[in-house]
Amino acid sequence: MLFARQSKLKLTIYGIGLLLIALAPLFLSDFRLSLLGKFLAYAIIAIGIDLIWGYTGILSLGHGVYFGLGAYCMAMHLKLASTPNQLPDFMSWSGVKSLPWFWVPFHSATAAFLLALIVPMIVAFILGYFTFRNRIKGAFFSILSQALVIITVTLFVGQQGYTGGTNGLTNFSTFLGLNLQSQSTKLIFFYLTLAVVLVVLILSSLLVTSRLGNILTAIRDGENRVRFIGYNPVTYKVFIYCVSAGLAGLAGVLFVLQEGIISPAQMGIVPSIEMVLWVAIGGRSTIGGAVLGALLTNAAKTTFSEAYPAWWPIMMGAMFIIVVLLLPKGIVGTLAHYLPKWKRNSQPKMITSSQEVIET
Amino acid sequence: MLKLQSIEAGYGESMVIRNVNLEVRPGQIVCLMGRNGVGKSTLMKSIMGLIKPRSGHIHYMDNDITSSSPDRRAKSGIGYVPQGREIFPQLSVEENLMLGLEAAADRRKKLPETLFDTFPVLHQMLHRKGGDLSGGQQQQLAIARALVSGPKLLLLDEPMEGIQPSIVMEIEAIIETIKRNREIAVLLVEQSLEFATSIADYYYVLDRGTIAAEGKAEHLSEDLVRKHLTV
Amino acid sequence: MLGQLAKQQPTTDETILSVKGLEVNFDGFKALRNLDFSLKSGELRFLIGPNGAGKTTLLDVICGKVKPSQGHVFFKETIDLTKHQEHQIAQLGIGRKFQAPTVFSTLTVFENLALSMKQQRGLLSALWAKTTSEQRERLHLRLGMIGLQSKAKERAGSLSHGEKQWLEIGMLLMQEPDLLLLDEPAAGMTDSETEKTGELLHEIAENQTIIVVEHDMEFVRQFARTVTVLHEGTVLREGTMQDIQNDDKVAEVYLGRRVERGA
Amino acid sequence: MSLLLLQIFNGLSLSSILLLIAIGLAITFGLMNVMNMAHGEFIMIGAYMAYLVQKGFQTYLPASAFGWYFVVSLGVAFAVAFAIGWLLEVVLIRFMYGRPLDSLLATWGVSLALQQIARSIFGAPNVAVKAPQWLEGGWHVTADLILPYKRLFIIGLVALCIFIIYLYLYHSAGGRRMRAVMQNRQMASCLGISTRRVDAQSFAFGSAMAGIAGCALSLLGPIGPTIGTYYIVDAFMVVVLGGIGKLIGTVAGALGIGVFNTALEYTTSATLGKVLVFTLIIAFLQWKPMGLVTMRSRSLD
Amino acid sequence: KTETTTSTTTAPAASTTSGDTVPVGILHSLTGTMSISEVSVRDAELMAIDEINAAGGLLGKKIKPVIEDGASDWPTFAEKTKKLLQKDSVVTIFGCWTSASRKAVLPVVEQNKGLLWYPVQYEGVESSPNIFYIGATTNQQIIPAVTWLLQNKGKKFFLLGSDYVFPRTANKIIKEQLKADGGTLVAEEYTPLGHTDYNTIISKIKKEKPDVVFNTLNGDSNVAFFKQLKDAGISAKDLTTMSVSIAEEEVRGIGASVLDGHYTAWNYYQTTDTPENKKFVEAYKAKYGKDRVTDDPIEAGYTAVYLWAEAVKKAGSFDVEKVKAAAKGIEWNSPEGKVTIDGENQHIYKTARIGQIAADGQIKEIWNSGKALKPDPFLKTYPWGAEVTK
Ligand SMILES: Nc1ncnc2c1ncn2[C@@H]1O[C@H](COP(=O)(O)OP(=O)(O)OP(=O)(O)O)[C@@H](O)[C@H]1O
Ligand SMILES: Nc1ncnc2c1ncn2[C@@H]1O[C@H](COP(=O)(O)OP(=O)(O)OP(=O)(O)O)[C@@H](O)[C@H]1O
Ligand SMILES: NC(N)=O
Ligand SMILES: [Mg+2]
Ligand SMILES: [Mg+2]
Repeated sequence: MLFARQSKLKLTIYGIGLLLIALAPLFLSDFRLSLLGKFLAYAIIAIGIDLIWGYTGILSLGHGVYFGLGAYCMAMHLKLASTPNQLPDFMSWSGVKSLPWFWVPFHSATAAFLLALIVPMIVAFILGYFTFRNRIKGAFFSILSQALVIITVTLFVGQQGYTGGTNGLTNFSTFLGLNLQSQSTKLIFFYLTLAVVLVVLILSSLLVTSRLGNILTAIRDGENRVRFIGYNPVTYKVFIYCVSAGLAGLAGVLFVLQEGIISPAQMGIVPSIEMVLWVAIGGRSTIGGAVLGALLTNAAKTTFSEAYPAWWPIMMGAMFIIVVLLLPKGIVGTLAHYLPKWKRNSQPKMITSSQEVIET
Repeated sequence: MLKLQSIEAGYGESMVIRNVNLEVRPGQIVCLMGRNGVGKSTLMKSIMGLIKPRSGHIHYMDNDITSSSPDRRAKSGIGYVPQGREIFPQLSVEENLMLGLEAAADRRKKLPETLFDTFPVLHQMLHRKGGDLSGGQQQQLAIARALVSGPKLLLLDEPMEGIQPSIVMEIEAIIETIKRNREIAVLLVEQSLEFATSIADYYYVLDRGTIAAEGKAEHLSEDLVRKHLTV
Repeated sequence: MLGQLAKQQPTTDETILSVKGLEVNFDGFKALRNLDFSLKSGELRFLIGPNGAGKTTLLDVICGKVKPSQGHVFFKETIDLTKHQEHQIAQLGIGRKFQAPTVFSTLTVFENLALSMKQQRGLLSALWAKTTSEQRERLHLRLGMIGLQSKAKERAGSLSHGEKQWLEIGMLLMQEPDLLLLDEPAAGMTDSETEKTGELLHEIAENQTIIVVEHDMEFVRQFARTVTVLHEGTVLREGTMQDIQNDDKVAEVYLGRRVERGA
Repeated sequence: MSLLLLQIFNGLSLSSILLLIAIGLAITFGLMNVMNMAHGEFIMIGAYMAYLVQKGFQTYLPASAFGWYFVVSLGVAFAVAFAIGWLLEVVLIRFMYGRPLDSLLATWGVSLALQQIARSIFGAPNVAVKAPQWLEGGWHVTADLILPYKRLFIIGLVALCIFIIYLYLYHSAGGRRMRAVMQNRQMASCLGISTRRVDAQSFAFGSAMAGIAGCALSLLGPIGPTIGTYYIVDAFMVVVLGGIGKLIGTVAGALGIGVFNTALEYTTSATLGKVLVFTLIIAFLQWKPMGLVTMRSRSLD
Repeated sequence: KTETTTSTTTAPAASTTSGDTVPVGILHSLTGTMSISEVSVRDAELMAIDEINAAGGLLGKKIKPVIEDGASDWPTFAEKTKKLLQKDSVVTIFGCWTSASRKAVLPVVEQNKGLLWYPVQYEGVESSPNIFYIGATTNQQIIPAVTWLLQNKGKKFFLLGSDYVFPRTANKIIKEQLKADGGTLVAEEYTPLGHTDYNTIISKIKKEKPDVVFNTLNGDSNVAFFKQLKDAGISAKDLTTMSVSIAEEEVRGIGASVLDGHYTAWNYYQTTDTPENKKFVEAYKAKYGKDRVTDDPIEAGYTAVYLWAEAVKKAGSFDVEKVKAAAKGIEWNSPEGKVTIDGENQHIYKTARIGQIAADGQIKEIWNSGKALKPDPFLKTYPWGAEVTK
């Protein structure tokens, strides 16, 4: 049903893209492959952000927190698994004498994985429920999500004995008996990530083409008007916000498994804003755009920073500016504009100047 | 006074107005009619400069203003009451009116006294925020704002929308005064046939983006109306 | 429970709406003061009055947009609307068309209608429910009725002012509410379109209750059964159009005949 | 007792600093709706101007003139930030009105670039600015209670800025034009207002206020390529907490955060104080979703 | 398998040792908040490489630095380390500043059998076989400083630090030492990195009236703290402060007039009087500008490159294992004096020095440990050390 609605051209492009990524281990070096795996994890966050921002018009500048919570949950398990029957190193040097109670469930990988999804969703639910119920909107919500970032990061940094402080958690060796260092494990995680991206991509596409998708867009266009046709926007906003947080948590899991480190810096203001930029560059309101944006932006960042370590910020900066000036709909949005066949089915529902997402 | 020569205009890729020729003579009251969505407001916006015409020329008082900006046009004496009021919601009624003076040729700094005779409610609400007014009050404000600058050409896009009958009559009276004095030319978009025929000198009927009929207002016939204005 | 109530058939002598001692206060300015008003099921009621009389504000209170500082609004005699949120009121069966047209501008015309269609409003049904062919038929019917078939796939934001008005009316019809609140439905329409709107209202009024706010006296004269005149936040007169037109006070504050005759 | 007075003064002082970094943003973000992430870099520009002017005074003018450098640098910081702000508006911001999120993206890029440019001009390490003699020391109220002149000066400077902006915005034709343009650009132009000029002026002015802030902050804090990052979030917090679009709201927001932050930091710790303040901000917005000073409007959305 | 696949896509000439160049990694934050400190360390390391190359290179090859930006973000450090080791096949890495970045890099160098030379003083309690620690561990900086303070300045300590691993660990050590040596703790305060308002902390200091403020603030916060301390009417005469993260570079950014008379503890100052240092300071200024200054981490970065070069020469190979084995006991006359690599824990012997900041921005040494101290990262030689490392 979903596929029926997509144009052939679009499906072909997706197919080629998927094939290229799936065959990447054949032509990419291990190092490049590990980067690609990380970017794929990022793509999951981007899809989540696109759902709430591109489709629903809620700009969260705090998704780093959800990503970080997911990543920390998995990292806590990895930490325990890597030094069995021993207190994690940072606890002993911070003067924590025994394993804190909230660390205990993370002995189990399953529990850690589930918590990695649930914890971000719970935090998102609490924040979202109250915020949306009290009709906090636009820039107010964005700034509030930044406050969440500051609170979380400050707590994580400050509670060194329980969280590892600024260092974060690193130095893992095994997961479910797999040696995290071995190349085959890395390959497994790469394909696992790719599979997850694919599933998330398909499910999200289904979601946005359902009536629920239209309701989300309607909320973006005029939240109050939605109330007068009988929908409670709070329900829908909280739902999609939690979904989006859960996706960020999921991405966090895959990130930690591949990268082997998570630190509070990863959930700070800067990474949180960068996550939004991926979506803007790829093209908001198109799921494919979010994925492409995450991959391309990060690839560009890596390329620039390797080629010109001291000068890459200017190039990144210039890239952001150029995209906004010349491709205001993002890459996919602009492509869709010039490829009429594609456009028929996937023209992003762009925000026009009169209808903006941030109302003040 | 105002002359449009084969104007084409639209939004993005869609062309809304095609090959429109239209003229407003000094002191003349011209009525523009047409069904919903035929492009009346679009034409008004092109005249005001909010939309750049794709082709064609706009002359105003012997100048080609096709490419000048809206503020230049306003300064040269074109007053505009847009459809949908477009008042400044966070500014007070007084400030909204003062902004009408921006384009005043004589750089006046004070609102004309007589203004509030027609719109007494605006005087009562002088310090209320524009956005808090009721729909009709806002519409009155929009008209008053256009009048204070003393324009030479007035563009009115469905000005009576949402205004109570007694005030409608007052506004009609103003337009009649204008007509009598022959000082201001008016281009009026209006849906009420009765009003249009009673006040206009000349009419244009717009249909699907082009001028379908034009003529002296007294010649506006039932037939024509049925042909172009009914659904 | 809400759904059940909404399904009740309107009967003619039942009071569908009663407003008691309503007061709305905007920072000291009383837009409504001690307003009493009631409406029988199946009525087509016109609401007129000077600009700023409080007509829109009254509709705002009924549909939950504005909370009154005093008084109550009862729907179907037992439900106090002032205690419900906007979406609950909509689910109870009250629909609203706004004075300035408001549609979902990045959704297509068709999607706008489909979204308003009477159906389950819950999260899960929004995720899983499919549009039935019967529903699709109804959508197309309405689309024809509001004259926007050719624009079904266009974004509502690119409609003209009048077309948006029609779309909003269409959305209201798809909602199939028991009580319709229409704020100036004929504004900006051509004479013939106005007429069409009037006929449509009569048609709907056969089994739904309607409140219409309108300034077009021609329109009111032609279609009104009962007219309520608001002035400075309270009811000034209520009666047939005949009664109203002959009322001196109404003429003075609203219709303006006196002024004309005097001049 | 004097400790309490000192704490009150500290709260006021922090508020004045917050206000100083936020007023420019109250204009560019609050009124113009541009999510200017490069606001912090304009603060940086102001701070570097103080550094340059000081160097200039040390190199080219007699030592006796040194006391004047700070006054001059306030002017220079204003002028340079104004000019760069104007430039930025003309080449970039202009295309971004009504699209605040795109402005976030683009100005984020600008901020990255400006930091790097500063790093290449002035070097990565911090530079020092020496306060003029007349700002050294403090007012000895009692033996224990010394109110530093610098902080008193900043409080005065902020009060003056706010007063001038208030007069301009709400009691001059220019301010009225500016607010009109920000609320409805198209209609403003239809009334004969040159929106281009008003836009550029407003943005440049907001940026210039950030320049002033940077110059003043060079008295108290570090001057380096990344200082903008320290202030940007706080500045947004202040504007939003106060209520977007209202100058008086920004003042209230700064006072609120400043006073609470100082009190909480004193009774707990800096880290916990920070966590508590931001938690309070979240809680407060639940209660007042549009900030301290609300601008209600009837419109549906 | 790792080695073979990595080299398939990278230009072989540039990234292997088979040509006439040998790649080494330089990994510091060139952007972000830490760039303030790290850029000049990179400069020193590059200078050392240039000097070695000018003198004919190493084992007949020129050293080719591969520079990467850690961007003040720890996972980025880890990623860039991976890149340097896997893609560029560097034979060693000089880099990091914060302990957090080092902890992030640690597993990566261990897993990829790489080598990191770390140039900054740190909190100790670590000894990775793949890292050489060229900065001071606690017994070479903090502990002597506390001892000196207790003897010369008073017993009441106020601990102020940035809220992260290094200050917290350092303070834990100081507290144990105070307990053991008869000092008292009056307060312990942490502020988030980047904190810029110290009014409240200063009020607390005024209230507690300590003899000593032991300052482990890092980065820009120092600027704010000292400027505001002075504004509050507190000069070095009124209050002793001892800072362990303020070197000449920071003094330059804070302003010497503000810091006049305050104390610091390091192993090297620009004024340190050795012939090697004269040459070093001259060369550094000649290369990067006469207004630049040298300081402890800069010197350590420079020294690190030479120590590695010595080890390579001794090993006759760039191979990590051979270099490590050869490094044991290597001595070199560095600008700070003779340093020796301790074979046990891969730290180096360093002389502790306490200095007082002068109005001209230079730091005058007023005390030193007299000899290079043997590194003791796990504080085994202190009776209370077990409390810290457990
Ligand atoms: N902002 C816009 N973007 C794209 N298309 C638009 C836009 N505004 C109007 N249109 C289209 O242009 C056409 C003409 O619109 P216009 O507003 O000029 O009509 P109108 O004659 O004024 O109608 P009405 O009587 O309803 O006000 C309509 O088909 C409308 O769909
Ligand atoms: N938020 C508000 N703040 C202050 N005054 C308000 C507010 N909303 C409405 N008012 C005032 O309340 C009065 C009633 O407004 P309302 O919109 O109900 O009038 P109306 O009868 O619908 O008028 P119209 O026919 O012009 O649409 C008006 O005088 C208006 O100025
Ligand atoms: N090792 C440090 N100063 O973090
Ligand atoms: Mg129109
Ligand atoms: Mg109304």
